[in-house]
Amino acid sequence: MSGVNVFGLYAAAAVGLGLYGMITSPQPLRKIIAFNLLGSGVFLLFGVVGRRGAAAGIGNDPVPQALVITGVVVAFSATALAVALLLRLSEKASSTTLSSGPAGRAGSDPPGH
Amino acid sequence: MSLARDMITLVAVSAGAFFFLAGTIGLLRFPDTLTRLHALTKADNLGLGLVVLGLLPQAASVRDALKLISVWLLALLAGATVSQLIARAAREARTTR
Amino acid sequence: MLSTAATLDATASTGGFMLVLSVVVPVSGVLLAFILGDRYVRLIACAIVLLGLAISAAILVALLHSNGPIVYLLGDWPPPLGIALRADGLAAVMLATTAVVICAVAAFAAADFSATGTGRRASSTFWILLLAIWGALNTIFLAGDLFTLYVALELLTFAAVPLVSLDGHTETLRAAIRYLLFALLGSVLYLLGATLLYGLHGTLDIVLLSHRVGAQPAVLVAAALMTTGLLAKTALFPLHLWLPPAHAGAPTAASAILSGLVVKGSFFIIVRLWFNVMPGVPGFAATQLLAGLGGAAIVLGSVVALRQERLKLLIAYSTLAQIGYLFLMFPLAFGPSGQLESSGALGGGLLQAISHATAKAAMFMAAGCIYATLGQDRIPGLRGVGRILPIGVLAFAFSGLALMGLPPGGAFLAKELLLQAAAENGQWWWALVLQAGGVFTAAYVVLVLAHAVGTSDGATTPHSATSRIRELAALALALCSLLLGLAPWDAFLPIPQASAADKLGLDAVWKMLLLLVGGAVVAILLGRWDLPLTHPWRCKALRAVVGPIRRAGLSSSALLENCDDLLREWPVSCICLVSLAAAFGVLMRVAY
Amino acid sequence: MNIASTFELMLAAVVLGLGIWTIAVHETYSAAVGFVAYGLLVALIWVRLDAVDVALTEAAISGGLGGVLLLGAAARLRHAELMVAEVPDRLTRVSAAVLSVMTAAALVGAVLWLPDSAPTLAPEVVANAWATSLTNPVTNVLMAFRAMDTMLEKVVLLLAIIGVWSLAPDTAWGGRPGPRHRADPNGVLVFLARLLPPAGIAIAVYILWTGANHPGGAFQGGAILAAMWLLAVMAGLTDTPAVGRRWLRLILVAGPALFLVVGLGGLWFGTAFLAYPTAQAKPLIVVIEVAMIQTIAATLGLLLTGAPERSAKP
Repeated sequence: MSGVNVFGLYAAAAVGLGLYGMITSPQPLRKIIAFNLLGSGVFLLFGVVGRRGAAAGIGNDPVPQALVITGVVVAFSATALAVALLLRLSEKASSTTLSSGPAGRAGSDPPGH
Repeated sequence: MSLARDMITLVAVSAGAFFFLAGTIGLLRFPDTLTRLHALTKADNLGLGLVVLGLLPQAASVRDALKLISVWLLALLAGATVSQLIARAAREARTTR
Repeated sequence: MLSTAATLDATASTGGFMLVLSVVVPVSGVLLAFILGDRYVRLIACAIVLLGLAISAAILVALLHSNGPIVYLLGDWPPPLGIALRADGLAAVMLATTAVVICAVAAFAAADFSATGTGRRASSTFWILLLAIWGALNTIFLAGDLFTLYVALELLTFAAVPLVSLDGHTETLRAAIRYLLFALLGSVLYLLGATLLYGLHGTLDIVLLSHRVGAQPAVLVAAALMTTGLLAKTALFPLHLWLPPAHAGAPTAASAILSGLVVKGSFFIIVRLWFNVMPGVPGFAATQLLAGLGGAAIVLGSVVALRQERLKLLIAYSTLAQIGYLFLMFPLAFGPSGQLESSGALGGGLLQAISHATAKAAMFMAAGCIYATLGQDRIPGLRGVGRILPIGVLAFAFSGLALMGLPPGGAFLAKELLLQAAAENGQWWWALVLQAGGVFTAAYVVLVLAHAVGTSDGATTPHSATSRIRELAALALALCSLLLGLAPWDAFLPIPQASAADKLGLDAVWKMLLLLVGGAVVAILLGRWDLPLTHPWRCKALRAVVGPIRRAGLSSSALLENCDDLLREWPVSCICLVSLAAAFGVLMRVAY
Repeated sequence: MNIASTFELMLAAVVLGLGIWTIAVHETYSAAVGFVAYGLLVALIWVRLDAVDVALTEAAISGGLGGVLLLGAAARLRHAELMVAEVPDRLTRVSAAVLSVMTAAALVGAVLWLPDSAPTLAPEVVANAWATSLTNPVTNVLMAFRAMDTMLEKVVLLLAIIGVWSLAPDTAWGGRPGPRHRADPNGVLVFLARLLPPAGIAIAVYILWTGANHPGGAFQGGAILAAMWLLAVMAGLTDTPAVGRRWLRLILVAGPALFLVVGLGGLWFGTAFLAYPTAQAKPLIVVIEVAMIQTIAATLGLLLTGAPERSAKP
């Protein structure tokens, strides 16, 4: 099962890569892309786990497969929501930076109601 | 019979792979958008066509063969459209500059 | 394997269909409200709220009459192939609390979010998301499968994030993105852990896992990842970068839900993980780390709360501190051996969560009334609001007292239980933290109340009138929190019988007074705003003594505030997240 | 080392390289392009893992629609993103790198420590397939054994739509999302948008239908339908619908609603919530999937077009 382990190693690497991207990317959109990379790593790990559980004439345990399909759709929805928020922010503000500097301390905006 | 089929597959798929390789090198090495596009479409159309052609003798049923051919046709259609759109965008970018 | 699950879960499903309904009813409310459109949204939401309240009550009653948890097998498929819903005492009381808080918030918001004019967008969205949050929380409390919990967590996040940015200001949009991204990071780590558990044991069912899990290295990695991911969603210090702006920036009714209920969702999964899925696996050192973070959260959250200029931010930081309080139960429940020793501490911790859910929602609603009346919520500008908004300020006072642990409140009983557990298994240091937490809470409550009831220099004019229903909703919820200690908890939580009643008395009043005085002293020393009480102090000698101490206190609290600013930077927070995961992994490994 | 494992090694190496490039490349737009290619190659890994259902989903949703979403956002944010100049300092980057490597190493360790006799539910899935008389095990898990997850995930999709719509300006609430696209009516894009959708719809229906017994299903088919619709919108052949429309909202909830109704039917008439009577299991699942493919297509398409921007009234 060497091939499976190759992909298992890659999945772990993708998780590390995605984490690094999420921590260090300055642009929010890059963080979203890194999140997707991270997610693909986690899903692949699940796939490797399922591949190890191949049995009964099925090459990959169907339960992890189903869970990954659900997970992919959830991750896509998350991406769409994050992108929509980001686009809206870029319409309202000149910069899409996520940090609020010491002057504009978070929440100094008047709240609703 | 089986040997002849395998030979056809071997030759056609290798030729297809060669076109892909050439197309990729072209994509990386050519200087501007239009020439790169030229390289890319070769890989897409000819390369994929040859690969499909090579795989046809291996298809288990007529249905599988039809699926393979439709994959090629769809890729052809999409490739042609997209490359024209890219070419047009490139031309507009050049004229406005 | 199937047979063990079947025997476990065959233990009666009478009334199990109610578990299904408690998830399905809010979800169908979401669908119905979405189809019928803006005009009917509020109507549907109110009908669903009443129905859901009835279902939660029915589950409580059904649990009283059943021996053991109520179990329902979805699609009649037993785990590990299928998914089970299970309601034990913890789940049932959380369901009931959620129903009560949602009910109060709905009453509060009914005046706020009406379906007229340009507010149609905010109104429709709010009501649909309120129902969605409810459905997600009920699923979290009932689901017996780690992946279903993941989907429910995402449901919760997806419902909570748009609530934060409902008013569409730049800062709240920014807060919403930070919240979403950080929460996603947390849930990915959780899923990663779940993946490893499936790879080890071939199931994600909580009960089945609890029979199979041992201290294998992969389990420890999974536990560390899942715990950290959930902590990010719960916003335990130092992973709180998203909480203050998100909770302070949302509309009031949404803040009440976010602060009172939403953070409890991921907290509840941590409890499930540590107490049900892998009891005893994390070990002593890890519980100490968890509670240590809680203690740090109490100090940092409270001190920074005392420095806030705006009331809503003060309450948001108070939530940060109170979340820390919730995690003190872990070492007390597990004890030095790392095994479950004091179930009273578990009961106390859950009770603390319930008490905070009600009190904090009430506090945000009271603050919302004050904001609506004054048109602003700067703390120095609160003077005289007690005159024009007596009920609102009273609601604030009650909820503050409930948070501090005034008998017979839920927080009071919880604190007693935790102190008892600390005494029993000899962890006196957590008793100190518990007491300090009470004093800190008293400090910021006193700070706000002193300003609110203080006389103003000029006549305070109301900016606009707030509706009486809103004040009453806040007051009712605050009272509810204050009376929680009288409820018959022993039927649902592992709490010794009648421990509340015998602790009422002169002794309790004395403790409370001590707490208030201590709070006032802390507020004077660390608060950024002078208490109005200090004005009559013309005594120079006293000033000469207090002055330097206060300056020292202020500079140290400013230091903590800077520290908080640094921790809320995105890269720093993320690095904290990953380091915490590593620390948990190492500590859990050390235990074996 | 045989050819297959050499291929897998190369595939993993290429994907890793692409991943690193996507994270490290300077321009955000390039990163988005990199991610599209990455998604497609990851789908190949899924094929190698013998999970063709997931491969289809990954290619259609992650690589395809997700890529379009990110590319569109990158194009629109080109200027805003450039202004962000808060590159983290060296210390942050180094510690982030160290921690990420540690996490990856811990995961590698955990994967290597997994027991040799891997636990699996595959035999149980196969043994219980009689209940639905479908032979695609993944569809069985999604639609029968873990139907609750699938139903909740439909609600997640709906909430994402509500969340995206809630970002509309108050004046555009209930209006049409995205700009009105116009393209040269004799141009090649319009030509493609007229030619491709019939074929796309046929393929989507085929994938849905074959999903009962072979890889495929509502997700994959729905993603293709969504792509066809987006193509027509981009070519200006059709406009995005006003989001306040009743029919649109009906389509958007059809999947979860029908799921709930069938589930409650099981609770009322049958043995349990979401339990299908054995004789009608297949037709019921097919009906739910037909409703779901429409819901998924509409949801995915509208998630890509974003928040309403134009008032419904002209």
